[in-house]
Amino acid sequence: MSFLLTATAALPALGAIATAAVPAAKRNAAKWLALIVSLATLVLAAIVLVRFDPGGDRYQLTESHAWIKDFGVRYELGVDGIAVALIALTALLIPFIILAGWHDADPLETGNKRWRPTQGFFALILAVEAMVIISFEATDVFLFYIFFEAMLIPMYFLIGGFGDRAHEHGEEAASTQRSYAAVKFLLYNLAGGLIMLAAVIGFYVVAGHFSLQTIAENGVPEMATSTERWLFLGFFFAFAVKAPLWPLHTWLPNAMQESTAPVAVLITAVVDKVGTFAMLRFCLQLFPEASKWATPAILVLALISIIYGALLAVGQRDMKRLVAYASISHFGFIIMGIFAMTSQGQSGATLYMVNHGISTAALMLVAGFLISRRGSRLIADYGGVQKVAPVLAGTFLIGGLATLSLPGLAPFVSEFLVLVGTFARYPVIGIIATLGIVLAALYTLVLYQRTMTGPVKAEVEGMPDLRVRELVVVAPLVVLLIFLGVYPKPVTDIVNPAVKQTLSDVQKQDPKPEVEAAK
Amino acid sequence: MSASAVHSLWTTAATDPIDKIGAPDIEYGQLSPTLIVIGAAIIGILIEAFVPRKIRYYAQVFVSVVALAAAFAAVVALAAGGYGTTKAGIAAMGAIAVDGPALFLQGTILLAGILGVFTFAERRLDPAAHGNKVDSFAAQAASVPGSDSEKAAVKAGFATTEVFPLLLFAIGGMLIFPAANDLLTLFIALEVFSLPLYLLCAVARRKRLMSQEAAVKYFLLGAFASAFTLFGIALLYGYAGSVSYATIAQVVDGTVAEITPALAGTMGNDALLLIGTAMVVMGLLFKVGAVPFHMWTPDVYQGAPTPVTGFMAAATKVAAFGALLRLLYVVLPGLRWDWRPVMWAVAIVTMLGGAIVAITQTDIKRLLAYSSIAHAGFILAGVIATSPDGVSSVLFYLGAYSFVTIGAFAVVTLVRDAGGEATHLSKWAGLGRRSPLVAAVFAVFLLAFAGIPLTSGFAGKFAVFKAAAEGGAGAIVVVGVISSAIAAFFYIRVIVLMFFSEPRPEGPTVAVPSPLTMTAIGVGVVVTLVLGVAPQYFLDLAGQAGTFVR
Amino acid sequence: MENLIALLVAAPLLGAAVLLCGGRRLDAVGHWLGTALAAASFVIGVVLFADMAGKDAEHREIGQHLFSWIPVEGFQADVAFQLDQLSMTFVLLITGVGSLIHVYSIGYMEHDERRRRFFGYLNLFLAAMLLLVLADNYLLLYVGWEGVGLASYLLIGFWQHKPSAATAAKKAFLVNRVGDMGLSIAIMLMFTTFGTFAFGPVLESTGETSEGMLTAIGLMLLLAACGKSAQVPLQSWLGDAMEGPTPVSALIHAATMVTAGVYLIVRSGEIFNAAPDAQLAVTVVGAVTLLFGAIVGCAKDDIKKALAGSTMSQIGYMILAAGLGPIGYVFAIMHLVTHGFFKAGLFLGAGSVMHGMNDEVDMRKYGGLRKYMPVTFVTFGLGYLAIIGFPGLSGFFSKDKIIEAAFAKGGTEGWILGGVALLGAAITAFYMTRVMLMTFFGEERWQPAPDPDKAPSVEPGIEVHPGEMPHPHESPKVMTIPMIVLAVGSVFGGAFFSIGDRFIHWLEPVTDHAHGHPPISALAVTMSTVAVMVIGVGLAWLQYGRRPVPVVAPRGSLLTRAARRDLLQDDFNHVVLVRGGEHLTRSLVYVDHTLVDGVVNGTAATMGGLSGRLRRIQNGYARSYAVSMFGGAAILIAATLLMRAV
Amino acid sequence: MNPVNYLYLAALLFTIGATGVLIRRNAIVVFMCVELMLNACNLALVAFSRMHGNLDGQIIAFFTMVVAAAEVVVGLAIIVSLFRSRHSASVDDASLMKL
Repeated sequence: MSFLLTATAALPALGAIATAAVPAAKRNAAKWLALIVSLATLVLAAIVLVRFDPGGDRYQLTESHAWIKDFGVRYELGVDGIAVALIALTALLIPFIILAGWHDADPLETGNKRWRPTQGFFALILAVEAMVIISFEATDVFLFYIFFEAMLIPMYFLIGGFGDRAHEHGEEAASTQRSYAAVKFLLYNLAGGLIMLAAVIGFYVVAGHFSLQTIAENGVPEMATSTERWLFLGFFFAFAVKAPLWPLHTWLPNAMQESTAPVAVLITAVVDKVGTFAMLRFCLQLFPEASKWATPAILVLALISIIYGALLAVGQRDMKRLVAYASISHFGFIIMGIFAMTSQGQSGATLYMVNHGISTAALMLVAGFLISRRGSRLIADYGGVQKVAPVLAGTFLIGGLATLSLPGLAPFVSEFLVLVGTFARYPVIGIIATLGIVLAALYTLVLYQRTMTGPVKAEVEGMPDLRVRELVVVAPLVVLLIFLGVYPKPVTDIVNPAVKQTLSDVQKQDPKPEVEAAK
Repeated sequence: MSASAVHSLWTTAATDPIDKIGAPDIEYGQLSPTLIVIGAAIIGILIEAFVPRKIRYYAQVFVSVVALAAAFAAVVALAAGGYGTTKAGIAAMGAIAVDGPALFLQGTILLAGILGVFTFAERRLDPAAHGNKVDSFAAQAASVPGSDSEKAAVKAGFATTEVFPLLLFAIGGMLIFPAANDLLTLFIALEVFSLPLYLLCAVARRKRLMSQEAAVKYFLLGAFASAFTLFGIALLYGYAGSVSYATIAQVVDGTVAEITPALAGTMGNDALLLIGTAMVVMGLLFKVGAVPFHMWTPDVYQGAPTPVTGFMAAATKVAAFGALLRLLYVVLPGLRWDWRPVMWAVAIVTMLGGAIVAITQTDIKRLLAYSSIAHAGFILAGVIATSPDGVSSVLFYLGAYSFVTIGAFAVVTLVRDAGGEATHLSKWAGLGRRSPLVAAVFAVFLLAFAGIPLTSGFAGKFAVFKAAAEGGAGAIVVVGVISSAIAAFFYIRVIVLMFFSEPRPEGPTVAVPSPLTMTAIGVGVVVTLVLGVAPQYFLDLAGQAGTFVR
Repeated sequence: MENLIALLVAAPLLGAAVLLCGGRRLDAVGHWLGTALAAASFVIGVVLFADMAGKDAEHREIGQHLFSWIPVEGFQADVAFQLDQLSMTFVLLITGVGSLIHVYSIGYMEHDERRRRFFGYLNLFLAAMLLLVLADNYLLLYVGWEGVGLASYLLIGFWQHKPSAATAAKKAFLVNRVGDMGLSIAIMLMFTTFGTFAFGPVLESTGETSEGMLTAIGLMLLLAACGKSAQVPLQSWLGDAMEGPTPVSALIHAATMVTAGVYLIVRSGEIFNAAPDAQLAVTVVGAVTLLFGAIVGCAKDDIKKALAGSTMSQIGYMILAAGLGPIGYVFAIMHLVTHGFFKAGLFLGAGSVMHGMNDEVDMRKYGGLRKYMPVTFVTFGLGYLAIIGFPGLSGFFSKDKIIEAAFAKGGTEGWILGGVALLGAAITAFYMTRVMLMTFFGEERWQPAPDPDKAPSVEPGIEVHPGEMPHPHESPKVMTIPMIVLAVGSVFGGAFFSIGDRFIHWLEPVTDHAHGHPPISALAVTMSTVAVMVIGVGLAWLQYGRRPVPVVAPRGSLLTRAARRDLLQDDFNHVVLVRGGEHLTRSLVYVDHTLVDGVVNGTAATMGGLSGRLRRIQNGYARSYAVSMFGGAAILIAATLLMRAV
Repeated sequence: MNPVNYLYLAALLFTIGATGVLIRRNAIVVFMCVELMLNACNLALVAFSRMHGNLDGQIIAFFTMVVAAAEVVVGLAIIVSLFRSRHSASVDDASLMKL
């Protein structure tokens, strides 16, 4: 019984408390503290990655302690390949997020000694990291649920409390729009979470315990078909809001638009992954039959998300909103891959979660740097940046190309896997989904053309190129995108066994190729 | 002593010859908590009579705290002595039950009482008048607000130290209320804790008019409700020929020992039983503030002095739900199929009603009042479960809820401007900027109210909903989560206001309280978080306390 | 030897990486480095070729497995190369012509401050194209496929400050993406059918699946080919692609990019052989494009656009040939190679002319240049003779063979296709003669240079003094030498390949070859080919040689005007796709805001309204509270009684 | 005479009292009506006590009177103080707090 997993989650939590405690004057100390903690967490995550044996048991590094006997709740942690990959992603992205948001939370007026936004900002980020990590590690439904919900609070403060410095409608309007976005985010997710609470309780009433590890040993508890379906819907609703799946997506554009770029990355690259991850781990494992029953409907919704999100991305005037809708489209792919119920689809989906995290981070953070320079999120306010800031433009382009999943960059691998996986079982849906790759190219290139190319706009003149700090943030992401695009094997090796397990949970085999089937 | 001999205390004595009146045997030990509190209250009155003004305040506070602490110790001792479980029994010749639920609730009430005393005794918030530190109660309740007599009273540095004995009396009544084992004791206890509360509502230092209005409304409606209760009691008595819970239960089940012809006549008449039940239950629902008997809540909560509101909101709910539980579980289990559907309906309208109306509230105290209504609905969901789990879940919820409530109202007392407490929401704008700590603490309480995980509110909500679901009330659970979602909205609204909106220049200041209020708030926060993170121990307590003695 | 294959790709890739990441300090040597690495790749290619030529036909195919790329349950994608005669042909063409273009660019881009990056992109282009032709499975091919798209995007839009260039680049990429969709669907079909998408297994087991499936795959591959090779209906990007620097056009049209489609179809020969319907579709597309391109070519006054039209049409020939199956594959490739030579030559020549003429592209403002730039004139002229199929030059051999094969398809199809091919030959002769005459003959119709601010199409590489008359001059050696080399290739290439059917024997083991038997004798076909060529030339001379060419284009016939606008294909796209798309997205944005979001906000609003209404009940009058209590009690009692009643 | 009639009377008194509470404005009168309701309860209790032949009901009646007295003390105190500060004992005037 190791305490590695606990440590991985506890470290950022403690770090958050420490950071929050830093006195107002020592602002930079707080920043450095947060950065160091996040890096230490990354180290721990790396250890988890190393200690994890892809060929080994389903759940590894498990910890199990009694917690709330009356609710049948245990403090049970354990990771399978999927969780490990996502923990690694989270731990990896947070330092970049912190570094990218280095100056985002510097207080405007330093007179107020009590008000310590900077400390709060970084503490909240670390708190989110801790909660995300533990919800990836939790193998107890209730434990997961608690952090799945609690996560909302720090996120809510991050969205509502810290926005872009410059805002086209002035600070007053900005704060109202921010809190609107924050409240919208919270209410959507809280509503989803509470519906799920009903389902969680229902599940307890049926099963009498919450332990996935027990389920992995003794199989899914018996329940009536209708019950299973209702419970499944309860769970899925919450995850679909989080993910987000059309038509529950409208909170995402607002949230990403109003929050600072690093927080936007935190939302879409880290927190939302919990939703898709949970579909894979909880929906499929706890309610295999219901999952199969709901598959067609979900696939259709996912398909709508893909096309709809892409089309809306094309129609956006605000580059953050554009990225948000692009993400919605990508989440459509992920969900499609999960419910295609093929090993290619689900491996692809898992890979997609990782890759989308990295690619969105790259694109969004660069966009954030751009916005911080010009003080506007409107695409129309830019033009010809490529001429004055070639490196910025270049990284932006790479981020964009990753978003349109260009072969050779990481997202391509996952997207193609998802498409193949879906196509293998649902050809029509697969083919329609491929339209998404054309649309992705459209919105990305339009964005790049309007902002980076063409004659240099007056406001853009003399815009500085990427600074060292910013380069430190972006360069590793770009390298990672290329590496995972050329050599994704390390990730797939970790993920594959877990996916195999999940598929066996739902008792699905991959469709045989026609030729072999004929033999 | 056996249930058949119940009431010899009052009735059979009359038939005996005059020279040998059997002295009633009273288990003083088991009744000690109540006796201590009542006794202390009487001492308090004597203090009022004989102790010089200057030191009354200290004497009163001292007595009250000591008494409540002692009473709590007694409760703990009883519980440790197994009176909550194995040795649970009927005391005072059948008038009072000493069992798990009773002790648990008494303990909760006493703790709430201690915190209540602390908030009552707070004297740092208001600016000192003529060099005298003042608390939140009128210098002289009798004097007309703004009149010369009042000015004189303030100048003389009078203080309404009677609030402490009143508080003790109220607590005494509340201690009996959930333990009452016959309808008469129930009624008496009801009055004993209601009347002092009526008075306490009336004696606010600031905003006296509202305070008095609150008192009048509370009093008239309270009396109105207790009249209904009493009539219900009369009908039940008429039905069963006795007011003892045990006997009534037997009559309802038809397992009563000997059936007199009169009893045979009334037993047949279910109308008596049902109407009586409905009216008694209504009286209790009034006290817990369930829709449609909730309408006094917002006004009284807003008008009463905030410390009183806090104590009332916490303790009254605990006591009233205790009594309701005992009534439904001990007296009327046989009638379950009749009252359950009705309670379903009440619970649903209460949850939804409270949550929805709260959305548009603009006064923080009214807001909390409506939220307390919604919470009454949630607790009712646990009551309906009619299972030991249901009982323990309700007990747990009450414990958790009362601390959050007292803490929240204590925070409300801190936010003040020229006119006293600044309770209008608009004045709370940007509080997070001015004093992050207070705002954060209040946010914790709000999140607990909203039932966010890792707070006691979530554990409690989960417990009752779980019990309800196991009791086959899935629909209630669904309505419950929906109304929680609605409720979340207005809690969030306050948080938004505190943290995300720009502070007003003429905004209120946050007074630095004395250790008393700090303790109250601190305990509130600690309990909220502990019960949220590691509730198991307390769930065990509630679980052991889950069974009523018959 | 096998291990050298990776180096083929690695060399230019390295160049790209170094040049793009290197930063300013490489500006001085960047172009040399890029050229050197391209040349290195060519050398490696030659070495491998020598080695391959040494072996006997059966054992020439070699492969190299680098690493397992995407290993997922039941899904194996490897990074592995396969080098056979077909790939080798392409490797030599790409690296050879590519290197020449690199050299040429050194001179052409001399004055551009971003020359380093330009060479980085060129290297990237070569790397992607090599990956495409060397891959041993369709997914890796797909990587190269899109890589080519990316490189073309970067190069076409190289002068990003020109909105037209940026737009053209975007258009090229998007249109290509549509084709890529076809390719990815084809790969998925292969995966679900064969469980793999490696060339070997797929092409061997074509027999084991239904013809319908193969047809589907074939059509999807055709769609892909249309995208890359600018075949109708996805040809619209090619004309705009002329926004890129001229060397890029040369590279795209001669050595890389557009040839990819032909490669794909020939490589997938077995699939098409087993799917006649797909084959027919291929031939039809080829034939249509062939005419389409030719007609467009006739109408353009922009020399580059005219050449672009001709490319389209020539690729049409190749596709047509590829569609003919075993009787055509070899000739498709052969024409591709020869075309590589003379088209590259023509473009470089055009570039040289523009270089001399202040970057003027309108042929109506040329004229009589032959005495000012002799080398360009000669090399261009040879390329011209080659493309119109002048007997003995390379174009003659390859094109003639295709026409033969077209007739040899047999039946009415044969006659139609053959006829189209012949017609195409005539038109080719016509428009190329037109280009030749308008550029190098006739009187000088030069115009003062345009003001670069007014006409942003001016390539910044060349310093232009507004209002100054152009003083044409021969280009520097670094530019002329590649042109000469290519001219040589375009003169002797065809003959070299055809004498003794060298090329056929070379490719046969890969594409297998069947001798087509045209209904009329091969000689007759050849004669008619020459005849129509002469006719075409004659007509062109009558129109542009005998009478002076008006500086301002005459209004022209309906067809001419349509042809000037690429036969209205762009207009169609604009109206249907662009406008439609805009409307769709705009309406969707509206829907998202009002409907999807509206529902939620609506619920919130209703809640608020309900709340506002309900709180009115709380009117502050104690008596009304009492009423509600009384009513409540009544209801409670009634309900309890009712419960018992029911 | 049928004891049930006493109950009817009690119910009638109770209803009259309740109605009074609902319709009368003067706080004192309202309070009196409450007292009336309590007395109705007493009547019922005594009647039942008589029917069942045990004294519980009567005992309770006594308690009720005491309680009523206590209520008078508290109630009048409150009402009087209200009256003194507002110069009106109308319950409808006391409606500062609403909504």
